This record gives sequence, C-alpha cells and structure tokens, in this order.
Amino acid sequence: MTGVTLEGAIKRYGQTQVIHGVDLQIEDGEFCVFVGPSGCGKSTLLRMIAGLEETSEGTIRIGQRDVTHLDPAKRGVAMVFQTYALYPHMSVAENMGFGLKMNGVAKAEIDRKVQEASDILKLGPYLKRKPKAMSGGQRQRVAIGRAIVRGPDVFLFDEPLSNLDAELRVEMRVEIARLHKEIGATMIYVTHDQVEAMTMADKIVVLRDGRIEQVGAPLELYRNPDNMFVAGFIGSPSMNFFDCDVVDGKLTHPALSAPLEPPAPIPAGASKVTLGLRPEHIGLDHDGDALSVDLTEALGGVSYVYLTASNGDKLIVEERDDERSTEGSRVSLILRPDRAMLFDAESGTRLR
Amino acid sequence: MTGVTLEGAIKRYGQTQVIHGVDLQIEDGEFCVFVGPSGCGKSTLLRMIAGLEETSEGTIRIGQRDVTHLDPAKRGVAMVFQTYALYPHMSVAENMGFGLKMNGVAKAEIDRKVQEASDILKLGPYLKRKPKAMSGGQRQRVAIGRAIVRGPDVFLFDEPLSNLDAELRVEMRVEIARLHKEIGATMIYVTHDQVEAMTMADKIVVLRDGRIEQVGAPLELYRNPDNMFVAGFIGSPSMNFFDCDVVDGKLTHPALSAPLEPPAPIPAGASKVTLGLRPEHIGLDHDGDALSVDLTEALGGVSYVYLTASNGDKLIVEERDDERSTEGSRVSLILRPDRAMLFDAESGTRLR
Amino acid sequence: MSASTDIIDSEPESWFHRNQQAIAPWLFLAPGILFFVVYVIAPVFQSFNLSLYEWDGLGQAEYIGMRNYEDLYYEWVDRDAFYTSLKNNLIWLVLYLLAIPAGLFIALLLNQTVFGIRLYKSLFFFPFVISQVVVGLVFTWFYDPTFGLLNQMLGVFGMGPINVLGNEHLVTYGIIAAGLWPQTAYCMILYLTGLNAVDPEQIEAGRLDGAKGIKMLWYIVLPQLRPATFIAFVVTIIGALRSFDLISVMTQGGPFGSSRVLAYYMFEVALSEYGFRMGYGAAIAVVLFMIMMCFITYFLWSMYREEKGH
Amino acid sequence: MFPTPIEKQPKAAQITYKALLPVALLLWLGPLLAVALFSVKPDADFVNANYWGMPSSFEFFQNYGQVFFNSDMPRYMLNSILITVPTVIGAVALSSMTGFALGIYKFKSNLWIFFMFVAGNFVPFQILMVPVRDLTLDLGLYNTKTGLVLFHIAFQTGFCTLFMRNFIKALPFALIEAARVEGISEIKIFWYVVLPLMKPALAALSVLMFTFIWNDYFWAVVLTQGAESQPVTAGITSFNAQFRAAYHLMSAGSIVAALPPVAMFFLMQKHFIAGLTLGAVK
Amino acid sequence: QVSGDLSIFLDTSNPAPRATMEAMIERFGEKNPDLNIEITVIDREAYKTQIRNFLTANAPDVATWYAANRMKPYVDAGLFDDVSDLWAEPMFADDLKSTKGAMTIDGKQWGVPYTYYQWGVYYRKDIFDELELSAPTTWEEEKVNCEKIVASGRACYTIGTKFLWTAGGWFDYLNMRTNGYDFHNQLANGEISWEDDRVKQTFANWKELIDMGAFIDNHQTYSWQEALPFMVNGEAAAYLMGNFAVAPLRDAGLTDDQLDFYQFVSINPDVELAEDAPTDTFHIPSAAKNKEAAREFLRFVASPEEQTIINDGKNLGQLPVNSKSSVDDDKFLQKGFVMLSENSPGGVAQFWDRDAPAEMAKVSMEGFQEFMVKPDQVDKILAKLERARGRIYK
Ligand SMILES: Nc1ncnc2c1ncn2[C@@H]1O[C@H](COP(=O)(O)OP(=O)(O)OP(=O)(O)O)[C@@H](O)[C@H]1O
Ligand SMILES: Nc1ncnc2c1ncn2[C@@H]1O[C@H](COP(=O)(O)OP(=O)(O)OP(=O)(O)O)[C@@H](O)[C@H]1O
Ligand SMILES: [Mg+2]
Ligand SMILES: [Mg+2]
Repeated sequence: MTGVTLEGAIKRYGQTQVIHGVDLQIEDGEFCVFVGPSGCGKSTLLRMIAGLEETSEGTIRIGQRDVTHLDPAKRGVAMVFQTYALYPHMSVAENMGFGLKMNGVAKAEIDRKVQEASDILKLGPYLKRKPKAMSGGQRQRVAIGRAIVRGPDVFLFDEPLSNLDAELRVEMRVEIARLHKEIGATMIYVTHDQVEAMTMADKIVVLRDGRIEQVGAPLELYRNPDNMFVAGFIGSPSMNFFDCDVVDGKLTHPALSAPLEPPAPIPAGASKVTLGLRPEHIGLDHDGDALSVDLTEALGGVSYVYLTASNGDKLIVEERDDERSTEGSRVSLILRPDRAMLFDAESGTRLR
Repeated sequence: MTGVTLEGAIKRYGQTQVIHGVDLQIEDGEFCVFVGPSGCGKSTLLRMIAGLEETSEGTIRIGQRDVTHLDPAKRGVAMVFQTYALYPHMSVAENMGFGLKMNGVAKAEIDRKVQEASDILKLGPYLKRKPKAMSGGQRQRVAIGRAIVRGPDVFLFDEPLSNLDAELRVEMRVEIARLHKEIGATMIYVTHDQVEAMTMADKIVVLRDGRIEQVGAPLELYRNPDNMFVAGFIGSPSMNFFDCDVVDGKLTHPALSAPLEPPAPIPAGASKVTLGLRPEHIGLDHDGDALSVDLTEALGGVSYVYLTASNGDKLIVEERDDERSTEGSRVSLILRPDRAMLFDAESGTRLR
Repeated sequence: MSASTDIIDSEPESWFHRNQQAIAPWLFLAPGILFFVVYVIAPVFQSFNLSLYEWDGLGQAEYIGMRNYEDLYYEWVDRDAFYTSLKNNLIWLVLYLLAIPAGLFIALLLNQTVFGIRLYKSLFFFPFVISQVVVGLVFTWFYDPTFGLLNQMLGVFGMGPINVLGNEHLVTYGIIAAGLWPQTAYCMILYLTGLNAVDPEQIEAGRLDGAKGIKMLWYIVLPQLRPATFIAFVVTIIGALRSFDLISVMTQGGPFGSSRVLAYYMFEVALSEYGFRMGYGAAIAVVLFMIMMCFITYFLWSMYREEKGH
Repeated sequence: MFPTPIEKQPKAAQITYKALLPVALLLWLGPLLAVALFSVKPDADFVNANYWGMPSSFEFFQNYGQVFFNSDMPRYMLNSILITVPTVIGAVALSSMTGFALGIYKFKSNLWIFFMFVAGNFVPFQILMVPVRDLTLDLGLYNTKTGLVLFHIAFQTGFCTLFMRNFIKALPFALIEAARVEGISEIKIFWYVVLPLMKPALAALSVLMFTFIWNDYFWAVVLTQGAESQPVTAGITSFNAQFRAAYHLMSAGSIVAALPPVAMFFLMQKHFIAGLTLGAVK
Repeated sequence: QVSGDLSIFLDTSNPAPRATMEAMIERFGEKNPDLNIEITVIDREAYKTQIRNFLTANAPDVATWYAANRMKPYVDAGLFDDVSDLWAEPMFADDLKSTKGAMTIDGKQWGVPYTYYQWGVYYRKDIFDELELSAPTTWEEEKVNCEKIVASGRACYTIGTKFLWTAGGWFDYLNMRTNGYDFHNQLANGEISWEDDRVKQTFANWKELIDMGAFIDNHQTYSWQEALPFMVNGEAAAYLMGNFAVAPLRDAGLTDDQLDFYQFVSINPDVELAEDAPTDTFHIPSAAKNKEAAREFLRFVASPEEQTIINDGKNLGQLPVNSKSSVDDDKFLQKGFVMLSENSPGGVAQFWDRDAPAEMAKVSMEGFQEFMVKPDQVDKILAKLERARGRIYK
C-alpha cells in the first residue's frame, strides 16, 4: 500500500498559517489533482508531501510509513517541477541517472534503468543531448523520465505543463495520462488548468485559502458541487449565478422571463438564494425580450453569447452549430431546470 | 481611403528569404488578423508595414501613399507591442503624450488628446501612475492609448494579449473589439490564439512559411477552407483527416464502416484523396466496431473521445452533454456528409 | 477620431534625417573612440615600436632592432631579473587563482539569512574597496619581522620570527597573500550574486535525488556558478598580471629584486630612479602584453560565441 | 538556496554559526583593525613596544589633527576629489554614448568596435605607460590633474562601454522601436528614453568608477608629482616619508586615505555590488 | 634685487631640512620683496624619478640635485643650464674651489652646491664604554670590537638596505679601504672586472663582518630611518651613515654623551684613506623662465652667511661648501670637517650610486644587498654583476 495520507497537516511561515489542517486520503495508484486559485496552497501542500517544506503540525504518511520528518530523498517520492529543473550541465542520460548515482547504484544498473525509462518516454535518440538543445515538451519528458528512473512510490507534479504552449500541452497531457496507466503509481498533480484537472484526475481536490473545499471525481464536482466556489471554479466558461429573490416560494430575477420553480427546497425564511446555471445548459429564445446581446464570439463549432440583464447582471450562454445571435438583438432564456443548482446566498453552500 | 495594400512584398535577411511576395489588400476600417504557425512571418510582415523592417522588394501602400521606404514615424501607423513597451520612467499620461511632445505639439493639445484617449480606455484614474504600478491588462490599455493619441490611420498589434493570463485575455479581447467599433480605424492584428482570431477578425490572413495560404472572414475559413493547412489550422481540436482510397468512385477507409459517397467530385484518375471532418461533426455509434476508444476527456459540458482506427490512424470526436464513451470500448462513426470536406491527397488543396 | 494629424506630412526630408539610423551610431561613438584610440590603442602600437629603440627619455631615440629582446633573452638565460620577473608572474598567476575557491568558500559561509548578514557580507567585502596602497602598507606592518602581528602570532605558537618580505623565497608569496585578501573579497561577492541566481528548484531536485553537502556543491551548484567562476577567473588573471601597486609599496621589488614581476620590472627599468631605458621597458611591456593577449583572446572568443549564440 | 539555510539545521549548528561569524570577521579584518588601533595610539606606545596592547592613551584627535593640519594630506585629498569626480562624469558620459551606439544599432563593425573596447580594457596598462607619459608631456599636461583625468577617462571608457553596452542591450528593444514609430529622433531617444532607464546602471557605474579611480596608484605615479596634483594614494607614500616610522600617524593617514571609497561603499552598497555584478568584469 | 616669479623644487622632504630650506628661501624673499617665490617639496625618493619629467615638462627655475655622475644625463641632454658665468665670479672662484670639480663636466659648471656631509661610523659611546671598547682605527681592532659587541647580545651595526644605497655605503668604504680611491673610480667607470681578485678581496673583508653577525637581522626590510631605532634602543652599537643621521638620532633621545663618531677604519695600509662626502646641489633647468632670479638665488645660497646658517647644527647639521663660512661647533660637524680636510688624503668620492652609472648602480647595489643576506653566494653575485657590466658599458 503506497497511498498518501495527510492528517491535520498544517503549515506556517513564521506567523502566517497557509495550510489549515488538511486531512486527505489518496489511494494507492490514484491520480489526484490539486486545483484552486493562485496562492491557495497547492504547491505548498505538494512540497510538504515531498519533504521540501517542513510540516509544522500533523502527520504525513506514505503507505504505512510516517514520513513527516523524513529527508526528501528517503520518502520514495519523485517530483516534476514546472520549470523542469533539469541540470543544465548534464546530458539527458546523466540527468535521469543522477539520483541513482548519488545513491551509489552501480553504473550498469543505472544504464539499464535509464534505458527503460527512455523507452517508455521515447527519449532514446536524445540521451546524449543537453537539455538546452531540446524543446520544452522534450525537456518535460526528461524531467518525468528522471522521476521514473528512481522508481518512486509517489509521483508529484507541480504544474508541469504550464510552461508549454497550447498544442504541446495537449500532447503531454495525454502522455502523462498514458504513463499513469502504464506504471500505475500514485500521482499527485498540481494545476490551475481546468482541462488538465478534468481530463486527468481520478480525484480532484479543490483548495481555497489553505483549506479543502471539496474532494471528488471530476464529473462529480462538475455535476454536483458542494458550494458556489467549487461550482464557479469548475467548468469553463464559468457557471452563471443569478441572485434571485424568493417570492411565494418561487425564484424571480430580471433575467428570467417568469418566476422559476426552485430546483431544490428553499430553507424556511430565506428571502434570497443564488441560482446557478452553466452556459451550456441555457438556450436562447430569440423572440424574447429579457436580455440584450452584447457580443457573440463565434469559435467555429460553438459560439458564446454575452448577455446583459436589465439590472446589469452579465451572463454567458453557449450556442452550438449554426445558430448565431446577432449583437444588439434582444432575447430571453430557455432554462433546463434539471441542471439548475441552488446555493445559499450568504454562505454559498449548495442547497439540495 | 486608408486601407493597406501590399504588392509583391518580399523580405530577406541576408540570404534567407522569409516573406515570399505577399499581395494583400486590407480595407479601410477593417480588422485584419494574421495567424499562422510560429516563425511563419507574421511579425515580420507587420513590422514591414510599420517600417521597422525594411522591405526588400515590392511596395506597401497606406491609403494612396507609397510608404515602402518611408520612416516609421511618417507612415501614420501606431504599433502596440506584445511587451507593451511602455516607458517605465514616465507616468501613464506622459507615456501617451510622449510622441506628441517630442514632435513639438503644444502642451494643451497633448493634454486634450491624452484626455480623449484615456476616456475611451477608462484610464482616467491612472493617468498619474507609473506603468510599474499597474496590472498587465491596464498596461496594455495604456499601450493602446498611446497608439490612439497619435491618431494613426492604421493600428498594428503584435500579439498584444499573449502576456496576459487567460481571464484578462478574454477581457481585453472584448475591449479591443469594442475599441475597433468605436474609432473605426484600420487594424492589423497578429496572434497565434485561435479564439482571438476567430472572434475579433473581419478578415483572417493565414500565413505559412512567408506565404499567404488563405484570406477570408473567420467563419468562412472555418467552414470553407481552401486547403488542408487552413482546415487543420483553424478550429480546435483540429479537423480529423482520413487518407481514403477511391474505390468505384467511393471513399474507403478502415475507420469508415461503409464506403462513403464523396462530398465533392473526385478528379479523374485520383486513387487517393483526403477526407476532412471536424470533431464536432462526427457522432459515435456505440454498437459499431470500426474503432477503439483510447481515452475520453470529459471537460464537463463536452468531452473529447480519442479513437484509433484499425490501421493506426488517430482521430478525435466531440461528445456533448451526458453521453460518454468508455475507454476500451469499440465504436463506429456517424458522419455528417454535408460537413465533410475533400482534399487532394498530394497537394492538400480542397476539392469542391 | 480624426485620421490624419500633423505627424504625417510629407515635406522632403533632410539628408541627415533620412540617414539618421546609419549616422547616429557613429556620432555617438566618435568621442569615445577618439579618446580610446588616442590613449589606449595607439600607445599599444607605439610601445611595440618603441621596443625597437634605445631611448633614455631625454635625448634622441636610437634604433637598435631586436636588441632589447635579445637582452631580455640573455637575462632569461642568465636567470636574471627578467627571468625572476617572469617566474614570479607565473607564480602570481597560479596562486592568485586561489582567490576563487577562497571566495567561493566565504560566499558559501555567508549565503544565509540570519540577522545582520547583510552587514557581514559588506564587511567581508570591505578589503576590496580599499586602495592597494593601503593594503600594501597594512600587510607590510603585518609582516614586520619585529613587531608584526604575524610574528606575534607565530610567537604564541613558539615559532621563530620569520621575515617574510626580507626572504627572497617567501617574499612573493607574502605579497600574493596580501593581494589575495582583496581579490578573495571580490570573488566572494561575485559568487554571492551567483548563488543568488542558482535555480532553487534545481537544488530541490537535487535534494530529492539525494545529493547533499559536498556532492550537491560539486554536481549541482558549481556547474550553475560557471558564469561567476568565469568572471572571477578573468578578473583574477588580469589582477595577477597587472600586479604593481602592492610590490611597489611593500618591497620595491626587493630583496635584491626577488619579488619583481614583469609589470613592476618594466616600471623600474623605464621610470624609476636608476632606470630610464624606455625601449627596454617597452620590450618588457610587449612580453607582458603577449601573455595577457592569450587571456584576452580567450575572453573575447567566449564572448563572441555568446553573442552569436543569441 | 545553497547551502541549506542555517535555520533548518540543528540548534547546535545555528549557535556555532552565529558565534563563529564575528570571529571569522575579526580575523578577516584583523590587519585593518590593527591599523585602526595604531591610528589612535600615542607615539610613546611604539617606543615602548606596546604595539598590540591597548593604547596607553587615546590620541584620536591628536593623531588625526596632525594628519589634517600638519601635513599635505588635505591637499592630496582635494586633488583626489578633483581627479576622481571629473573622471567619473567624463567616463560615464562617454560610455553611455558608446554603449548606446553599440547596444542599439546594428551595423557591420559593431561587434568589432565593441571588442576593441573590451580588449583595450584588459590590456596590461603598463604597456601604455611610456607612450601615454610622452603624450601627456607633449600636451603640456604632465603633472596636471587634467592630464590624469583625460587618461583615466579614456582608459576607463573601455570598461564602462562594456558595462553600458551590456546593460542597454538588455533593455527591451521594443521601447526603442515604439519611440521610432512615434517619430522620435535618435538623439531624443537616447536622451529621453534610454538615459532615464539607465539610471541604475549610471549609479552603479559611477560608484564603481569612483573607487577605481580613487584607488589608482600607478598612473598617479607616472603622470603626476608633488602635492600640487598628486592624488592621495600617491600622496600617502610621501606622507609616510614625511612621518617615517611614525606608525600612529602613518596609520591615521592610511585610514584617512581609505575613508572616501569606504564611505562610498557603505552609502551606495546596493549600487556598488550591482555594478560589480552587472559589469561583471573589472 | 630681482623680481617676477621664482619656482623652486626641493627634495628635502624630511621635516628638519625642509624647515631649514623654507626658512632660507624666506630670507631670500625678504631681500627680494618683488619676487614671488613658489616652493614645491617632493619626497626625496620620488624626486629621483620625477626630476626627468619636470625638467622636460614644467621646469622650475631652481631644482635640487646631486653632483658628479648623477647630474651627467641631464647635462648631456641639455636640461641643465650652464652656470660657468657664476663660477667665474670671485666668490665662487675663490671660496667654493673645493667643490668645483664635482660640479664640472666638459670643463663647464652646471650647478652650485649648497651642502655636503661626511660619512662615517656613528656609534653608541655609552655602549662602547660599558664594554670597555674604544673607537677602532684598524681593521683588526674593528673586528675585535665587533666580536665583543656581538658577544654582548648586540649587533655591531644597524643598517636598513630596503632602498639599497646604504649597502652601497658599506661597499664604498670597504672597497676604498681595500683598493683605494682610484680603484673606486675605475670600478664605477666599468674599467675593472667585478670578478677581479681585488673586488673579491673587498667582499671577503665584508664577509668577515657578516659572518660574525655584525649586522642586524632583516635589514633588507628596513629603510635607513627604520633602522635607527635599533641603535637608539641599544640593540646595535653603530651605524655607518651620513651626517644627516645625527638629527634623528638626537631627536630620538640620544645625547651627545651617548653618541659619537669615528672615521671608518683603515684596512689595507697601502692605500690612502678616502671618504664619501656627497654634495647636494642646486641647478637651473635650461627651461627655467626666470634665470636671472635663479642665479641671484644661487649666489644667495652659496654666500658665506647663508652657508653658515643652513649648515649649522640647528638646521641641516652638515658642512658648508663656502670656505668663508664657519662650521658649526657641533662636535660631529667639527670632526667631519677635520676628517675631510685633514685626514682624507686619498680623495673624496661622491657616493657609489652617484659615481656609477644608474643602471650599474642599481644592479650592483642589489648585489650588495643580496650579498649581505647570502654572503656565500658571492661568486654567483659577482658573476652576475660582471655580466651586467658587459651589458651596460657598451
Ligand atoms: N516562503 C514563504 N513565506 C511566506 N509565505 C509563503 C511562502 N511560500 C508561500 N507562501 C504563501 O503561502 C501561500 C500558498 O502558496 P503556494 O505557492 O502554495 O500557492 P499555490 O496554490 O501553489 O499558488 P500558484 O497557483 O500561484 O502556484 C501563498 O499565500 C503564499 O503567499
Ligand atoms: N533578424 C533576423 N534575421 C534572420 N532571420 C530572421 C530575423 N528575424 C526573423 N527571422 C526569421 O524570419 C522568420 C519569420 O519570423 P517572425 O518573427 O516574423 O515569425 P512569427 O510568425 O512572428 O513567429 P512567432 O509566432 O513565433 O512570433 C522566422 O523563420 C525567423 O527565423
Ligand atoms: Mg504553485
Ligand atoms: Mg512574432
């Protein structure tokens, strides 16, 4: 068993606490993705697991071993950095074999393992090159190779693809997913890219200000977020939120042509709730008059319509295929109530 | 008339020719976007128009004037750089007014123009600030303001948004589109971002290796590309291409369950053609058996299915809403023949 | 928005205006080049020329061909002053390089963030700021055979007084030690900034790979400090070849000329009390120049590669 | 960060480190502290062989007063200032221009001219000695501060050009292009766009130059003589001749001579170090 | 009375002589109120290199220098003004006759002396008394004395050879006592091989002293002033030096009871005693602007009154060059005066580095210094000097 367990993990820098008691269980062989806004503590948490940051309180276990105060090299983890962190003065092969060399592994054994890893990553032809002479994607692959060679129980990735351009990112994303399937090790992956998180993760951990907001499978978070934060964070373009008044148990909002039956029971006495609807779950009635079309952005297959309600609220609706709203025209919404979500107006927690 | 005309424009660096005789007509008030792979000569072409690079051969006209050998300052163009290129030691107002000041325009006149521009860009509150104290988006707005102040006939933008993060990019994109509508000047815009090109352009110029591949309105390029390069370049994920054999006037390919009626006449004697189909124009038949599902990437609203045909060809199909193929299962394709395109297998030109 | 403004007028441009970009650099360069050519480049060639003459700086110069060089050659063969100077120059070159590891050591010692470290860093750097003349004086007293701090300290360990500057075997090393003091400080600062620029992620990668202490230094940090090392190397070599002030202040080349280096010897021959053999001095300078030229060429070559690399 | 931050090490190591630092510093600066000590001792201490003990009386004012009011020291200091300041201004001005020309414009001989400056900067300056001395004599500038200043400006232009050019080269070129598109003449680009951006480099280089020139000894000896125009580095030797074997006064004199660059260093520390590392090479 | 500007360069940078010269110039100024005099004092060692520069570049009207060979390069280069006209005046012709030779090159005179001084052995009389020694007159006595001094834990002689010429003094005396005054001149003129047996004999004599530990240790690191404390502190008993050493020794606290003087002992009875008595001089550079005032100044300096004042014990403490002036009754000056005028039959030399050409002086004095540190290397050193001789006197 080489899952990773965090129990009440806390990190303080001097006086300021940046991780507030995180409890998390990552199963053996799982691909776990940390997401969250910038500065929420994703990297810090990852680095605590790696041992690069000390854990102020709580315990970290890898498999059965308590590694909280262990040396990074002893934890059986390997890390892939955003900037690759390849040693620029070593060739690809040396980069990959360096960790083993430091641990006194025999030359032949190192060569064998490097060969193995470079086969997996198709790096064979580049083994003699210096990182400088390689493209970003190749470098990242070397960095991954370096991690593989050490045969760690847990792979840690800190935004490994964010320095690559869009195309390469797609390619490498697929590559990492394939790798995970192939070697089956536990992987923890930090990203701020929606698509990466959604497509790669077995489990997504949404962090905010050093606390876990929700943990779950990607589509679960998408379909069934626990609160407004997660609902707004997952999905692109973001979910549209309407601050509705509750009138006679129904929801009213200037953008809605008619009062809406709430998709979930409204707590007694609440006079305001927030209604959430994703752009792809709203249709447009071109004969309506509730909102005006600011702008349409046609991307080919889809287009996004930017709308403004009479009270100034903005929202975005997705149109598909060949329907295109013209800018300046007036429309109203066609909702799919089964996909609408209700949130407490104050705390933002989901109402179900 | 202040359109821009290029006639046989050629650029050489020493021996190497990087722009190979470009002919292009950009109308007055048009928003023209240059796209193309990295290194194709987008920036070079733009800088030739600006006068920052000398034109080796051919003529460049702005309005009626031949500006081929004119000083940049005399061409009536203004340029917005990717890195903003704001003078860090000057306040926003000074940045915007600097060009006028150096050219001896009276103080009052400068102030008026700066005021005007800052009103357009809502920079009023920041006029006294130094660029350092502003966000990327604000800086880019100042850079645009600086261009506006000079009242040029033509605005040139070289990837102005690529240093901004995703959110800001969307915001500024909308802003520039609005600006174009407001002042109506001719604008030439270089980008490598699909979405920017598709959403902003009146006219897209697709470049490749210093040559124009196709010029047209965004949706025209999307729907009616002239060749495989443009078809593949415009649209994301890319169009799927099938190298089909022509058998009895029909198209066969391992990915196709049955021979396909060609969507366009096949030239006499051609035994191979390439069929192009966008991911969003293919459906999946889960009872089929022609291809296997490698991977599904669920992004929430849509998901992409990665398929492999029996001959190893890869393709991507878009699925919407709640349909999800499971990895490893076998499927076959449901095509929309009206959306299929046919290309010459060798030259890549569209067959219609 | 009006489309045309006063900027766009097509009045005929002046010749200067049209060719501005071609002329401007030369205008900017002119004063600098003028000064530099008159005071640096031309004198180098004049020295080459002068080295073929015999001239006491007062009367008429007499052309003597390669005689000065022949004399140098004989001085070399006879193990005379020229030989000593050249030999000492080599010793300087080699030993002066110790400033590099020493500077690295101190930089590593000081690359911390404890309270007051900034002050420590600047105090350690201090010797570099002081004039070599003062450094020379300070070390002369330090070495003084009777009351010098060195001998006082040796006395504590029961070792006899040694007269560093009076011993022809020790004197060069003694002066070099004095020179190493500011030079080490210089290298230290270069390394401190170099260490600042070391990619922390690589250090972390190294930690994950199990590299520690010396291994980390050798395999990961030092290779990244290459630019700092290169610069330290260049300035140290130059410093070693130019060494003049210290020798002049501390020993005047003595005792019996055993601490001379080329730079000092040429000064002595050309401009000191018993000197004024200008041509001979120029010949020595030419030899020194040739040695330096190896390093200059190396430096320019690596610079050239870098420029072309971009 | 390498080495591992001391805070992350055991308490014992931390304490040792913090205790050792001042000791190391004392050793490192030992010779200087000795001179400082000498400079406040009375003459009698040297006669009585009390070299290293506490001063028997504290003669700060006595000794330094002697230096300031009873020797040529103030004159030498003034000379140093009159030599150093114009040199710094001149060299920095010239090299801003050359640096601008070499950093901004692309023309064929660019790199070669640049290399000329760099190579000249590394030339063993002894080779210039005889011709420069003759040149200065011919110009009638021998034994004048002007002669020294002119030479220093010329010689330092090599280093300063290297420094400035590299700095300017690192400026975003788009700034220049933006200005050109706006129709700003090259001179004005230099003056209004580039020069303000070079402020940090100008400051760093000025500070660096100040110490280089102030500490120059060789050229002071070659091109000047006597209290009339010699700077303090050369002056200190004749000062020492005047007070031969009067260690307390020699020490005080040395300290006075070293003071301005040291003060400069402490006041402008940031710029100074930036200068060393930016320009990289002396 | 003269007027205009008069610029004077002095190398008398030590405090006492400096004050003397400044006072003298002030007196000259009082006599010539219309004259605007500017004095530049340059460090004595630095002066030696700088004289070339200022003679060609910005010449003063009057400059100090040294007599004999030392002024020859400047005379040859035409940098000094011919002042034979002054020497034709009665005062010079008659009263300064004794130094005329030292000022003459090519039959013309090129400057005017203002002082000269004897060399000899200054010793600590109190130490000699304590050890019951008396001033020696012969080489044997000298060595016996020295042995006793060394046995008492002292060095016989202090010396600081950092600037080399002090060793030149020792060589001069040993050589002139061993081989005579003419030999000295021939050697200085490059007419005799350094590997000549007579030269070797000089060194052999020297070595005797060195081997018995007569000289202080580490002399190569000291200047002559830095060597004074050894004598003051009683660590050394004597100093072979010029008379200018008396002033600092007195300043350091030695009384006339403690300090005494004797003439360097005779070594080879076959040669006549000869002395070193370097003459310091004033010259008018050819490029001087106010030669009239300069000549007036030289007349003033050479006048018996001024000679008396500036050379007296309170001032330079040296010997006047004008025979009409009176020698101070300072005991050292008196002894020196007597020695030079009555007991120097062999002749009076200027000094090794003034009589030999500069290059040879430099190389040889370096050799002397090396010899004093490593007396066993004598053959190697002499061979080196011989090679240098071959090169220098072409
Ligand atoms: N060395 C440090 N000292 C003090 N605070 C720190 C330190 N390192 C990080 N922090 C703080 O800890 C918080 C979490 O930082 P962290 O780098 O983990 O965020 P992140 O989620 O990785 O952000 P990003 O997406 O920008 O990489 C931030 O508020 C940051 O300011
Ligand atoms: N100064 C130059 N000398 C030689 N070749 C150059 C120079 N500048 C650009 N090129 C070449 O010209 C071609 C076009 O470059 P350009 O910068 O216009 O491409 P681009 O389309 O803007 O690319 P990107 O999207 O990466 O900005 C490239 O192949 C480049 O290598
Ligand atoms: Mg992070
Ligand atoms: Mg570009």
